[in-house]
Amino acid sequence: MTCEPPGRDPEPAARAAGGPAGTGLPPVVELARAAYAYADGPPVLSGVTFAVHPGRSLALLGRNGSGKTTLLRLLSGGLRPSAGELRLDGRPVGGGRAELTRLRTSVQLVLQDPDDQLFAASVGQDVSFGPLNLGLPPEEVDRRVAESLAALEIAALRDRPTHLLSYGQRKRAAIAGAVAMRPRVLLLDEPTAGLDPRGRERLLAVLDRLRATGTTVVMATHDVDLALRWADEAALLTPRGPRTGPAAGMLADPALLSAAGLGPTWGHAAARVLRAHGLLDGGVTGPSFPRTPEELLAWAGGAGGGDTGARHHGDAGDTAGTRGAGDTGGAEDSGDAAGGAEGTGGAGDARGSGGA
Amino acid sequence: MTCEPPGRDPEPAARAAGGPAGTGLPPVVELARAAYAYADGPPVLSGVTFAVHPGRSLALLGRNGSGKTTLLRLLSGGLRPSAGELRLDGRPVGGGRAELTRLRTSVQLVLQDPDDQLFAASVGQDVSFGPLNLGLPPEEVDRRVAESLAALEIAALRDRPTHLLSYGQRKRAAIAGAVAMRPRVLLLDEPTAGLDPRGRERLLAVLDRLRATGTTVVMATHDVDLALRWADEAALLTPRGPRTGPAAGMLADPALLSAAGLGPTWGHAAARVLRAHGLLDGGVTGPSFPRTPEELLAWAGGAGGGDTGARHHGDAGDTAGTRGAGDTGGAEDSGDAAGGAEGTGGAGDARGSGGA
Amino acid sequence: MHIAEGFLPPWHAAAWTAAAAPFVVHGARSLTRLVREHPGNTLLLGASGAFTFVLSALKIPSVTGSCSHPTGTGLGTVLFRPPVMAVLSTITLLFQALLLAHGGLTTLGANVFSMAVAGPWAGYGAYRLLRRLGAPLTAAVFTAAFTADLVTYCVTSVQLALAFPDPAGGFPAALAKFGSVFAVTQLPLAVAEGVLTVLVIRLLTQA
Amino acid sequence: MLPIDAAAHSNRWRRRHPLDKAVLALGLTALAVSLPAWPGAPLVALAALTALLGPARVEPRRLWRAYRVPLGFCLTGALPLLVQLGGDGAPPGLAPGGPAEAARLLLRTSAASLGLLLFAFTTPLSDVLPRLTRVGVPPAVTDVALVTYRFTFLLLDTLARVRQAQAARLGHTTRAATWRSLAGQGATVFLRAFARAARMQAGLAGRGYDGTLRVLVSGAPVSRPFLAGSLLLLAALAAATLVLERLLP
Repeated sequence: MTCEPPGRDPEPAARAAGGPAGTGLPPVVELARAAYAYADGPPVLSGVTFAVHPGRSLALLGRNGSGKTTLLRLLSGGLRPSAGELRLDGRPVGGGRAELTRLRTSVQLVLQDPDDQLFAASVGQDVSFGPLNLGLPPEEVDRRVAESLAALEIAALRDRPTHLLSYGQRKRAAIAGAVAMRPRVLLLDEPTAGLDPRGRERLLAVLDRLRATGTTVVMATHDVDLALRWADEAALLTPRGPRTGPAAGMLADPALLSAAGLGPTWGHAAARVLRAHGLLDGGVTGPSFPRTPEELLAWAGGAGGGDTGARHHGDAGDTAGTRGAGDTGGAEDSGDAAGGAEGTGGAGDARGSGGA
Repeated sequence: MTCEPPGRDPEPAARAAGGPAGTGLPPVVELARAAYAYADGPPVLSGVTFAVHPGRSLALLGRNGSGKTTLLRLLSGGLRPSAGELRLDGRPVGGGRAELTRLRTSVQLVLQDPDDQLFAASVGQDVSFGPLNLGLPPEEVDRRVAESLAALEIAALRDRPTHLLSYGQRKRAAIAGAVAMRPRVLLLDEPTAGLDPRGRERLLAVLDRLRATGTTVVMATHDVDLALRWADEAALLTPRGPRTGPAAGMLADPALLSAAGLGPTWGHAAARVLRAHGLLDGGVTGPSFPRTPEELLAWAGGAGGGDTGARHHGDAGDTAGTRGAGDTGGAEDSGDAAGGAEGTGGAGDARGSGGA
Repeated sequence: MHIAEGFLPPWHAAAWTAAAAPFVVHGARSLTRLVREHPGNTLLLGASGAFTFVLSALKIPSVTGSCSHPTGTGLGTVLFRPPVMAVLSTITLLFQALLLAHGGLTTLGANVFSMAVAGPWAGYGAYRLLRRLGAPLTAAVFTAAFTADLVTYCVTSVQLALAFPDPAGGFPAALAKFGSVFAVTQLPLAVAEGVLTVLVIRLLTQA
Repeated sequence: MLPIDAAAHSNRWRRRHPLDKAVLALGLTALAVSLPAWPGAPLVALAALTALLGPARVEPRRLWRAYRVPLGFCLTGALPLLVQLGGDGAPPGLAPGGPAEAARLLLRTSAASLGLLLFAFTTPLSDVLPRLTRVGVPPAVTDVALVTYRFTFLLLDTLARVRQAQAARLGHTTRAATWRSLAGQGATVFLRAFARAARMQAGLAGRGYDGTLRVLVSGAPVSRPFLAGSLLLLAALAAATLVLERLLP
């Protein structure tokens, strides 16, 4: 591990994190040198600058206690930074009621535990809470409720009491409540926690559809494999502040992952091994790493087994999201190329401290 | 997918599940043709036969709602089966107080949410609850409290109030409460849910140490990768009942995984791809599949990069547990061999229905 | 509206403690009986006590512009009946004294008498009466919460007036003085608590 | 989450036996109530304040935040003493002895409250509740109090998050929205409390729960020197007050 110092050099990643190359759009919401400390506690965040650009799927990664939830609450106006400022469309958000309303119709946060968000008697009533508070006329409220329930694939649950729902259903009902506010940015705190593999697939498919309709989705998680699979941008919360950049590149950097208290991803590890054996640079096209075990198997099929491989690839792509292989390709390639050989060193390192 | 019917044939796995070959020890606790239904609900489990043999690490896998928690509660005596029976050391457990006490000193269940178990104002007080209920003298209770807190690495938290602990600390406090009963079998419901990678590593290390001191550990989870990494025996809850067998073999069977609503594991996928390319049968020794991305990278190093690989392997093995590479090897090989080519088909299948 | 620590002269404090004691002891007996009937009742009663505590931490907007806290005893007394409520409210009052510095230990007896005994019994009485007369649930619940709150405040005013009689007008004048000082905050609060209790009950019965 | 509770758990006197602290702190409160307010209350207040900020090392800012609560009540409660309602239709006027009596009341309450705060800031309820059975409180009641304590924090947590979720969906913009939010808070906390109780019963069953919540209470024994010192201090304060009362105007 120690024989490969370049693997720990954060510079390449820092450069990658510098600018959200590709989209020229200004951020919807951003924190500038923001700090926050809970009452009588040490600061959770300090000097944090963080921007959410439109049209992305951004994964916010970090250990428990690294400040992911606090960051999301600051972005959604649930907490006010003790220093620095929050900006919406470039303008500072003050404490005024009108400003907060503008923020909350633009940015919505969904908490980890759906039971904290569902407080009405039925799913439909709960989802109507936000639109009613916006002062919309009843027909419009009704339309929004129907629309958000449909978006979350729970239209049939509209009249069901919330406490009779399964965990996955409650999770989707809670998200529907936020979606009914028609936010431009949807912040989700550990949305897949507690879901089984199928529930997770369904939720990811829903999020991809929301994204296709123009909603920017930010997901806090500590599942690096999920982030690699889902996000096109990643922000790693390290003790020295968040580092943002293209997901594929960021999550291939073992030094960065280790700094954030996380380990390497299966997808990158597999890609690296296959590349080390010259298997990836050859005939395989498409994304430069597998997003799921199924994709990995499909590659094996494609490289070794002939026909079936291609078909499986299609299958896997179906649930892996609506993103084509191409649209994140550029970023991934550069990230991977930089991280190639050094990866192993940093990975072993992360592991060592994890087990301590 | 449809061109490979043998891949869906459950027969090989059923045979594998037949007997816990290897240890001749009779089960500590078992359910025989047990059924259970919650009030006004359809049966969650029916005709379930399930045994926990001593000295294992058993992963209980299934979708949300498949009955994992119910099964654990039946095994721990928290619920009484509506049909069939629970046996401890081969003898049926009735509702008598002495029998229940015998069961409780043998089998302990830790629920998923630690707040469902922590009732007392401080950690030490909470852990003392079980031993006091056993009627032990104060000095012995004190000793047991100290011992279980030490086993869970939270001796320093003894006087801390439960409501000021972090989630990971509460989780460990809840487990300490069960460990203080000195059970022979410890049942854990989703113990890693909500923990970040480091928290999970720490918990797995603690569980491995408990196992080393002779406690049988059963873990319900829907994380197949975690199960493959941690368990030497796996039970998959399919709609047709639980199927038990060596973890490596069971979790390599795509048809079985699909029947339980789960997808393939990264570890097996990687092993299969490497094997398809003739990379695993060659120079690599040790377990026949990687347990973590780090192990996978170590193999790449070993196969392609020379020296560093071996060192990483050692590192990874450190946290992967105290189990040597050899002791599950035999089972894995047979499972893998049976599932080899057909795997891809079943995997694609599981994925297809997951995304629907 | 908790009488602060040290506000009452010692003899008054002792007398109110003595007056409240029989109700609390009686409540403790029925609570012990409930727990003996079913072990789970300890947890249910603990949950009820915590619910009462947390309910009194809700911030209700009042006409004066500031926020005030409900007593939470109206809803509790309908759900758990006055004897048990006496114990649960006593626990709540002890917690409020030691965790929030609301109220006190020497004044605990006086506060228990007004908030854990007089208020809940009056509220429960009003509720039973209205239900017997065929009033709808919401009306009965509103009246229970309103009455419990109002009676609590009246009893507190009596307690203060007895302790600090007017130099010229004696007890009646003191009652008028204390009554009017606290009426500004307590009357709107009693209405607000009634409304809130109805809304909560409606949500709960729908669910 | 509750500042006094959090401070108590990390206080320097945390490990002292609750009886030590009860004798000193509640003894001071009792003296404040029963001694003549002048000069008894200032002496007691001084002693309590010295103990709080000195050996117990309570943070002054935290203490002040907690102290404001009883002071607020006291200031409103003392107002009526300033006014006199004459009988027989005489117009209300300033009470002759009013300001003096209000001042005495203010002194007494401030001193007594400091005594209470000395106990509250040094003694977590977790150390008190299980010991209440030894002073005659029925075990069923202390058990319920123990569960109430634990659940209170869980429910306050829930309440905070529900509020946060409601605020995000503009739950406090209009009067109607505020009431909708409050009803949601009350109902959610209620449902959550009972769901928790049911789940906790399942959680405790395996550890032999039979209706009694036995816990091992550990900690330092009662300190005789501390008790003796406390009693001596209380006696000295009482004596000083009675002597000074004659000397001072």
